[in-house]
Amino acid sequence: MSLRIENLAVDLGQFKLNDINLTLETGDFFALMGPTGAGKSVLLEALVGLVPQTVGEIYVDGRKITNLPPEERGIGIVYQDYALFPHLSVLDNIRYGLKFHPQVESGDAVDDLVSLLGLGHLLYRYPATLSGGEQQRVALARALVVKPAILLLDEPLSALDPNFRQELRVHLKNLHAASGATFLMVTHDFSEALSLAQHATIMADGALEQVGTIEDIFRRPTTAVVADFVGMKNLFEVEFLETTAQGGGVEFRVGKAVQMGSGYVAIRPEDLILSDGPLISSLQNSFNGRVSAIRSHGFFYEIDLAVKTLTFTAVITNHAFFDLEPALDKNCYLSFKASAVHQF
Amino acid sequence: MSLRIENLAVDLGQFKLNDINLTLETGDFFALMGPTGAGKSVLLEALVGLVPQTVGEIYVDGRKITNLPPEERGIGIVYQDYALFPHLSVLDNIRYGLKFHPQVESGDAVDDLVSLLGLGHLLYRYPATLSGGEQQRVALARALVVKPAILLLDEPLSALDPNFRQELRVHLKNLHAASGATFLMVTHDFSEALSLAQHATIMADGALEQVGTIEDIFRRPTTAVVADFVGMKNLFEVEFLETTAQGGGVEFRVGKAVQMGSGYVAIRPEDLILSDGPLISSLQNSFNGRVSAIRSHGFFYEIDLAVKTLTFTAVITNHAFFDLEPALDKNCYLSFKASAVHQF
Amino acid sequence: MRKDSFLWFSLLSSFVVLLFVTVPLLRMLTAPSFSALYETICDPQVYRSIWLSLYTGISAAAICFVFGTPLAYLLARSEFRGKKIVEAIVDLPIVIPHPVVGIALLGMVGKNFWLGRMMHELGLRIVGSPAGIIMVMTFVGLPFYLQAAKEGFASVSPRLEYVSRSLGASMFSTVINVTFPLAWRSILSGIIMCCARAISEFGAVVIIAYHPMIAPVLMFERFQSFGLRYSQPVAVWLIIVCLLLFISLRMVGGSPRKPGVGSRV
Amino acid sequence: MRKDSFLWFSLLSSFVVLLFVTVPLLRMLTAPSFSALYETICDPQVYRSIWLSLYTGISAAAICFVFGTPLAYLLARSEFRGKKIVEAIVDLPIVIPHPVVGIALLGMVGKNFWLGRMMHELGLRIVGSPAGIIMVMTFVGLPFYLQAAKEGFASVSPRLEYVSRSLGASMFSTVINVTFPLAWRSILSGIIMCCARAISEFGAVVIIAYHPMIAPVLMFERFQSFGLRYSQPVAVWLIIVCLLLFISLRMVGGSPRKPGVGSRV
Repeated sequence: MSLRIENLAVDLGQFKLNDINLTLETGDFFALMGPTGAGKSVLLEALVGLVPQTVGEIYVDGRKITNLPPEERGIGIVYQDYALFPHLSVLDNIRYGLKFHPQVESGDAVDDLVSLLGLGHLLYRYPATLSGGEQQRVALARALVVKPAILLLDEPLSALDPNFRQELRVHLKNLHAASGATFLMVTHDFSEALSLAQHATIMADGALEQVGTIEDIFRRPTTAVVADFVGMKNLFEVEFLETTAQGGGVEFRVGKAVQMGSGYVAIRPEDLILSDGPLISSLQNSFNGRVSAIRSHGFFYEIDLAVKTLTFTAVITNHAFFDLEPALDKNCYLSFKASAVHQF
Repeated sequence: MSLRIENLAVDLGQFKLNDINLTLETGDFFALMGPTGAGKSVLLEALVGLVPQTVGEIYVDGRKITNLPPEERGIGIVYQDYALFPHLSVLDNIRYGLKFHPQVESGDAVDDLVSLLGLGHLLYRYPATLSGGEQQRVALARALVVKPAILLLDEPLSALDPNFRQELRVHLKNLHAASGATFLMVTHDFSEALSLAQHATIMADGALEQVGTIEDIFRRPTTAVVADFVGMKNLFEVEFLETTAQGGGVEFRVGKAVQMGSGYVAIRPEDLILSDGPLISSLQNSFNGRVSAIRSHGFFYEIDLAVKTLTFTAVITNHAFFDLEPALDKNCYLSFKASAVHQF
Repeated sequence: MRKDSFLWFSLLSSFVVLLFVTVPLLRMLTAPSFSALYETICDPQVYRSIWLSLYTGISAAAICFVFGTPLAYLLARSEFRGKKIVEAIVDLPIVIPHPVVGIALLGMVGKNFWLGRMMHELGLRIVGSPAGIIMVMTFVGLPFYLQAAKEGFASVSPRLEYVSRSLGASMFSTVINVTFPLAWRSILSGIIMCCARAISEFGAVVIIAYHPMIAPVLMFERFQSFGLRYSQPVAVWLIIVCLLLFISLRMVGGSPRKPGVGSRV
Repeated sequence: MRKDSFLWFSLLSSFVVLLFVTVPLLRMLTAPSFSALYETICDPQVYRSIWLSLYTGISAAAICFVFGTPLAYLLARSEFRGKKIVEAIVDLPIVIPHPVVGIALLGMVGKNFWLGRMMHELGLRIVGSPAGIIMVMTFVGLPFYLQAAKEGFASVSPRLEYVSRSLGASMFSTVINVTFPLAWRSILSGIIMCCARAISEFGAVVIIAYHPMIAPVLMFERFQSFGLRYSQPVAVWLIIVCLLLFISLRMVGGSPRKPGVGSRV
């Protein structure tokens, strides 16, 4: 079932949404990402019908639901803290919505979800006695049993122990495939989005910065905000000139400038290659720089290099680190492909 | 100033500490790490004197402080939420302790800390108007102005925006150098410990698993709990036999077994080298395996490989990922040095 | 641990406060002999007054429950301009001197106010009637019910209500199926507090209705006519009956639906 | 938004509740003419009674503050066996019928109890004296002070106290320098509530001391002797004076130390 949001605006004083336009196709798994305070939760609440919009329309399968109360929208929600009814058993939690959906053939739906999510042994327990992962599965079953057109997931994995996240990602993926519902997931964890979603959008300051496939958002950000958010740390203001871009005294080879005049270039930290001497290679950009900071992150190191007035950040593995033995103020060469330079 | 803890035990019902023995030399920067619920905070509270110990003694510079009230121990604390006095200005917060320490020559100490931590422009503001990083600096100044022998830091960076952590690490490092105090920092973030501390210990279930230099803990874990905690994901039960170790149908070359009989080996995920074909090299361990899982983590990928009955986890950069193009069920070669195999 | 003078001072003054509250009550409860207690309860005037106190007090609590619950819910859930004023208004009955409460209510139902005239024409007698007593008790008990019910509702996460509505339940169904069962313990506490406060009222009731006599009025009369020794047994009986009432309310209403409710409290 | 019958029902019944509280009070405040008010306040019996009410009420609140603060602090900070029982005990004065309070306190200070005999020998008169009135008022006002002060202390993070002690302050210095300034607003609210509740008491005071007459007793007497119209102006004056007292207390005590306190409330 599809979801269409047209020109939606919400004004809650502290939080505002401006001119949100978004279309989710039937069966999509869509990730809504963005920094804290961007308005992601406000958008979810506007979709559920808990926050009044100022202007704009929301359609589910072409049916306008803008002014319907929450109970008539056919949009389910799974909260970060799961919000299970503490006074009801697991089975009563799952069955709760069926009372209000007489048209759903209840028996099978409950049984299918219970077995799909492995909840059979928990049916007569109460939520307070369940682990986080179990609670989450109950919340998913409860939301899906009434066959919502759209299911909203508010940071579904963030409250879980990291060791269980992988397992629950698999559950989520299976559920999405089995239910055929359209999933809209809020997350601030890029790897979650990468492993689950097909499409995504980045929200900042109450507006959508970019909408597209996961691949597009991660590999081809169209705005500086998105580039910064998805971890393109090396973001520089430049002047484009045919096949080069100049900024901060550094000349980048960019293949072919997609625009003229001023703009931005960005290079992923892991696309930078460090070496002791200049590399004789097909890499078109190569600069000499000075190490200005070294940060260990367990599995990898982040190295800052000063090249003229710019500071580049490179990511290297511990292995490469011990081979290269970078030290503060040591000179180092920095190379990257022209095709690794993203232009905005 | 040194801190010595002897046979300390605490019983709070839910949380217990057993037989804690720890010595911190004067001027040390010591990291206390461990999973949630290990009892790290309980140990801090026992040191400050807020939790009664059942047995054991605590000495600061040889002076027994076990039964002294908190105000006479000379141990300062900086909490995770900073716990600034909301009704006092920044300056009054910093000066608070001086009222009770008439022997400290006050003027200089305050001025030095204020300039060292860059708080000059904030002195007449109230805590509610400060950012997280500013609050943390005020909390550090407040704790250090009375020249405590030992300063306890309870996850000092965890409540900060990741973008500011780097900056505050530098502040912490400078402060430690300037104050000459002994720092004991609780953290669950290994990169924080790596970049700041000289010595560390891992706590689990209320007991200390290993005490040593940061390098020792990270590179040479002595127990399986520590190995697991510091990210040695490839931990296997084996039988040692001279220069090899056997487990799960796989024979590891270990250089020289440090013990005979059953034990564990562990290999860091980033020490594993993946390749399409067998590598002709000096690497003594090389196995053929099948890719069983791929997880993206933004900057790097985790690849699970099934070799006989064991599952190895390797970490590779996005670059290596696109070169290797691993796919589920694809065959892959896995190599690592004998010296990368840790034995317990 | 060494001696802490601050702790000792705190404990000592806490002990004094507790003694100040308990000693007079214990002394009073133990003062009357068993025979005096037996004689007292055989007196029809005594048991009629205790029965009247119970019945008017329970009625007042029931009225507070019916009319106060929606207001308590609104105060717990919504933010609006003037909320502080509304909260101050509903707390007024606590701080208004008790005879003033009686005088104010009497002024409202008197014949020179339209409400009083209307009631008179309908044949509804307030002055000197159980209806008047219930009115006074409702007035003084209301803030105690509202406070407890408000806290009960506030302790139920609004997310549970949102989820219920997203599952197809209307606002009304949601309150009945989710909010109410979860807030029930607080609501019951509020009902008990309200009922207790209603039964304890004397100054306001005595203005509206000296007769029929509720138990506190009877005690006052006996005290004035016969002295302390004759008022004590009535007090003991009233307290015993109220305790029994509240304990049984707690036991019957403690867990309205499922045993699971208890586990979250 | 479409009409929500549930919301309308809630608003309607909330409105009824608010009217029920405000109408009688407004009606009473506006009933007396200005000349009646002027005459009343010129009556020495009236202003003496109001003054006595204020002075005994403030004394009771002060006693609650001095003796109740340590208990409130202990209840906010420590967990101990029997805490629920202590909390129930300090709430008792709310639910004990008011004449019973008077009777119980009278029993304690009477001559057939050692405490009463001791006081008598010391020449301390309780019955029919301001001291007795203050004792009764302290008893009924105590739970209101304790409740507010407890909440105030509980809202101050124990970590602030730990930090203060790690900086060298003793427990006592910590309470004075950190806990008290931060809990001050709640404590002040508690003092005001306690004082208001003390001044409102009638049923218990009238047992211990009909004379000297506090304002509620005077109102009751005027009501019984002369009727409604003669008791209303006294009520209006008492309410006006109490309002002025509480507003000025708030203004004077609102921020005890530094402007910063306000910003966290």
